[in-house]
Amino acid sequence: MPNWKPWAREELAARVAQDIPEGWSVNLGIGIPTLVGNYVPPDREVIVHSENGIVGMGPAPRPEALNPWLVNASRQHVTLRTGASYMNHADSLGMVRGGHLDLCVLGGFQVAENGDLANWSRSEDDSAPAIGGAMDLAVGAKRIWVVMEHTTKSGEKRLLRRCTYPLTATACTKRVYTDLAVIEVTEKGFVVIDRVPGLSFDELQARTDAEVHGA
Amino acid sequence: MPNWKPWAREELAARVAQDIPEGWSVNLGIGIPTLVGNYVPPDREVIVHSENGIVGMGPAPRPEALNPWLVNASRQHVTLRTGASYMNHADSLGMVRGGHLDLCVLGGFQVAENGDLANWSRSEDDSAPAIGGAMDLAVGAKRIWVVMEHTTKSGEKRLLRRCTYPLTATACTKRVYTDLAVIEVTEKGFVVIDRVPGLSFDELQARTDAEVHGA
Amino acid sequence: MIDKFVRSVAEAMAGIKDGSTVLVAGFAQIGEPRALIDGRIEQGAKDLTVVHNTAGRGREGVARLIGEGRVRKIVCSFARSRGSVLFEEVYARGEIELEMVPQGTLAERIRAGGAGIPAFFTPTGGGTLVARGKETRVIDGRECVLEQAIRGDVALVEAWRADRWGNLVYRDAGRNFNPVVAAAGALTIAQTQNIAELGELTPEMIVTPGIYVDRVVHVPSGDPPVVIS
Amino acid sequence: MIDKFVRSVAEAMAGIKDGSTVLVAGFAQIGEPRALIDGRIEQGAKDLTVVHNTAGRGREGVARLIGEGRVRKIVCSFARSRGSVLFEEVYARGEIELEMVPQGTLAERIRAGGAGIPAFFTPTGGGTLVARGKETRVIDGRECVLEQAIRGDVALVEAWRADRWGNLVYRDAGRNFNPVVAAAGALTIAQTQNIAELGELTPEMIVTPGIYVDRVVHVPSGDPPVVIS
Repeated sequence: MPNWKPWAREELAARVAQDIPEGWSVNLGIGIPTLVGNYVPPDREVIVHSENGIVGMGPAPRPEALNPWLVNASRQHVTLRTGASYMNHADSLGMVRGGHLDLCVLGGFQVAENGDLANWSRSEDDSAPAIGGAMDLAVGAKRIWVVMEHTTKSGEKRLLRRCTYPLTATACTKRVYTDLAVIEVTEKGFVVIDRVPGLSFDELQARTDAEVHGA
Repeated sequence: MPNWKPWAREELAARVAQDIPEGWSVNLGIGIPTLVGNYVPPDREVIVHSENGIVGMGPAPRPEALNPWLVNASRQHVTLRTGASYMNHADSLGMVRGGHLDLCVLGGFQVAENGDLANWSRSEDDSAPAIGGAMDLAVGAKRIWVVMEHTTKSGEKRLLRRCTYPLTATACTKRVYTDLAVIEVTEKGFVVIDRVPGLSFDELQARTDAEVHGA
Repeated sequence: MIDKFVRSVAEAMAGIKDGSTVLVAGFAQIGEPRALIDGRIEQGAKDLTVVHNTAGRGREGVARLIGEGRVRKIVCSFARSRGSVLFEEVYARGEIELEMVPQGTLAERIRAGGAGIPAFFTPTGGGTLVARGKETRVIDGRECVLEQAIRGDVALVEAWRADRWGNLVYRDAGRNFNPVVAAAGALTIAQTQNIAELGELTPEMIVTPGIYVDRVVHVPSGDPPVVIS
Repeated sequence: MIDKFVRSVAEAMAGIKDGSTVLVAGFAQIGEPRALIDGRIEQGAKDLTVVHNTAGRGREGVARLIGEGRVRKIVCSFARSRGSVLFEEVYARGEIELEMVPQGTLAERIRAGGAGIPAFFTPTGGGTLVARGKETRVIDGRECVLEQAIRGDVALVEAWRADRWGNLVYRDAGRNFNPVVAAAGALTIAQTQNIAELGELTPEMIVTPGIYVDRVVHVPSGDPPVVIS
């Protein structure tokens, strides 16, 4: 038995939320990234954007106050913060591509040490996958943080020297939050800035294809 | 003394207005074209567009009802019709370029028999001219009607085999309203569809560089 | 008097030809012109190219159009999604062509179609499979992809309120693709939940000027479904 | 708490460097950020590239900026216009560079800058002097011109109402270039006639989301001049 425990999904979401300062505009991708919104304290003004033209989303609604016309890009019902606004889809993705969002938190399949991200398809032969807005977000946001499990369930590595899956965008990832560590993508490659308690550096390296560096 | 009289500016504007059917969306350029709006009967719903983002302009305001924030592209104070709306400048010119206006009425310096229009500069050496929205309108509107005097004050011809002034757009003009005639631009060139009373076909040809054809 | 209202979905669909390119607005069932899509099916046109954010979910809307074999090609950003069963069946049989487009590129291509921009470079998709077979160019150090405008022979939208000029406003997240799709159709057809008198929609409120809209039909179909996942 | 309001025009101008590209919104004096332009003059930055619909009229605003010798290059759709006296003087002395752009291309280039589109083809200017020296391509039978996005180091806009998030609405024809200019600045500064409490500007009303805006200064300068010609 290892003397360490991976961070749970909720812990990971809370860890990411903790690192988002007041005033940032952010887009939260499908999966764990969406959970991040629940861990931003309500008194910290973070402006959450959704591809379908919402600027300033709030948390999930109480059932009695649910608005059927208001969903996020994952088709979950949401609320608006005071100060929110609507845009059309072209203007909304233009805001993304134009570099106006401080941060986008995305899920990932693989991240390479040069920042390449693969998160939409597991094979070139996957003929009918889902791209959605991931490519626009990956090239457009000022920072991309990727949240994913450090390895696959069967133990395959996901932090790689080079991605083997089709890319979402090149050299876009700035930071990776896994269930084992928080890793910056720098000019020298992966730099570990946090680890789950009890996990040694060597144990982390053993689960990582590319070289990991100390901070 | 000739036994005919050129149409006055107001007659010309009224003649153009008469030819605009209900329901058309139109942009009216600077000069005589702007006057056209005054001759569209109020009960005929014609939707007048202005480059600065107005859809559905009405006539000039009564002085006591003047809104300082509401001007057309010629910086004349205007009113709105019921049903009017505002757009930003990119969307407004996108509406133009995208082919959504039924008609644009423009002033002109020269029109060629293939429909080429010159209306922004009298020389390649004019280093600081005014383009404005004319090029966008000329390539974008479904039809371009040009309103101009048939010759210059000194008698130089303006309906030409080829324009000598820098072009606004190629092959865009569908019809020309001059103070002497109404002329369609067709595959065979200029076709006269109306003349001022008393003006003979030969007298019109004598004032026109390109060949004019009977209807 | 300008009056773009027609009395029925059937009347709204009149004259649409086989082989048309049909743009369908809506995102995640919100602001989706469901009655018009169903009207397409009744009206019978086939061999269509459909442009929509997804290949449909379940057995309704765009998915039903695909399931009935009316769609030759689908252009979308999500082909596979939860419940895209009909698409998967038809696709597995090789009976539909698929063009996958990043969502922002899809919205921008439709916006370009409406705004008379024939083609544009975008960094989205640079260095990925999306760039394969397309013209690319390095601009400011980034690989950009040349993307073509999309225009529809027909564009289908859903409004919250519409007046007789065809001026439209949308409700909440029902705006999404609607304004860009409305501007990109040679024939733009709107279904609207509510009818407004001319002038009730003020100049500042109007999102889609009626110039973009050809026909409006009143379909008070009510709220989109609530899905709790 | 997000609060983008600053107390003075001088504070709004802080940190702007010589050699900057400055986008200035407004059309025919309506929705023109006059106080901010004057603030540029006080602040002293020079060697500017100014992007504005005109080269200014009379001796105010952009014309004054040019007259004071602060502008290295002007990008506009109207160089010569009634009252463009200061520009004509400076231009005749060869002290300013001029780039003439069709108005729709100017608006679209700024919009592209804000929307992350580095370049686009447009039919506007095809076959004319505007195409000279530019890459062209025949698309669907028409000569189209490749045009580059414009981004500003600084973007100056005038709003009718603004809230502390920087959300903006405009008044009547004061909208014009403002929303596209606001989106295309690395540093976007708004002067506003009125201050709104957060929430007074509803989600449907807001034209420019505050994400695009960095600083807001309250300048209740009143109505633009009435000109009867």
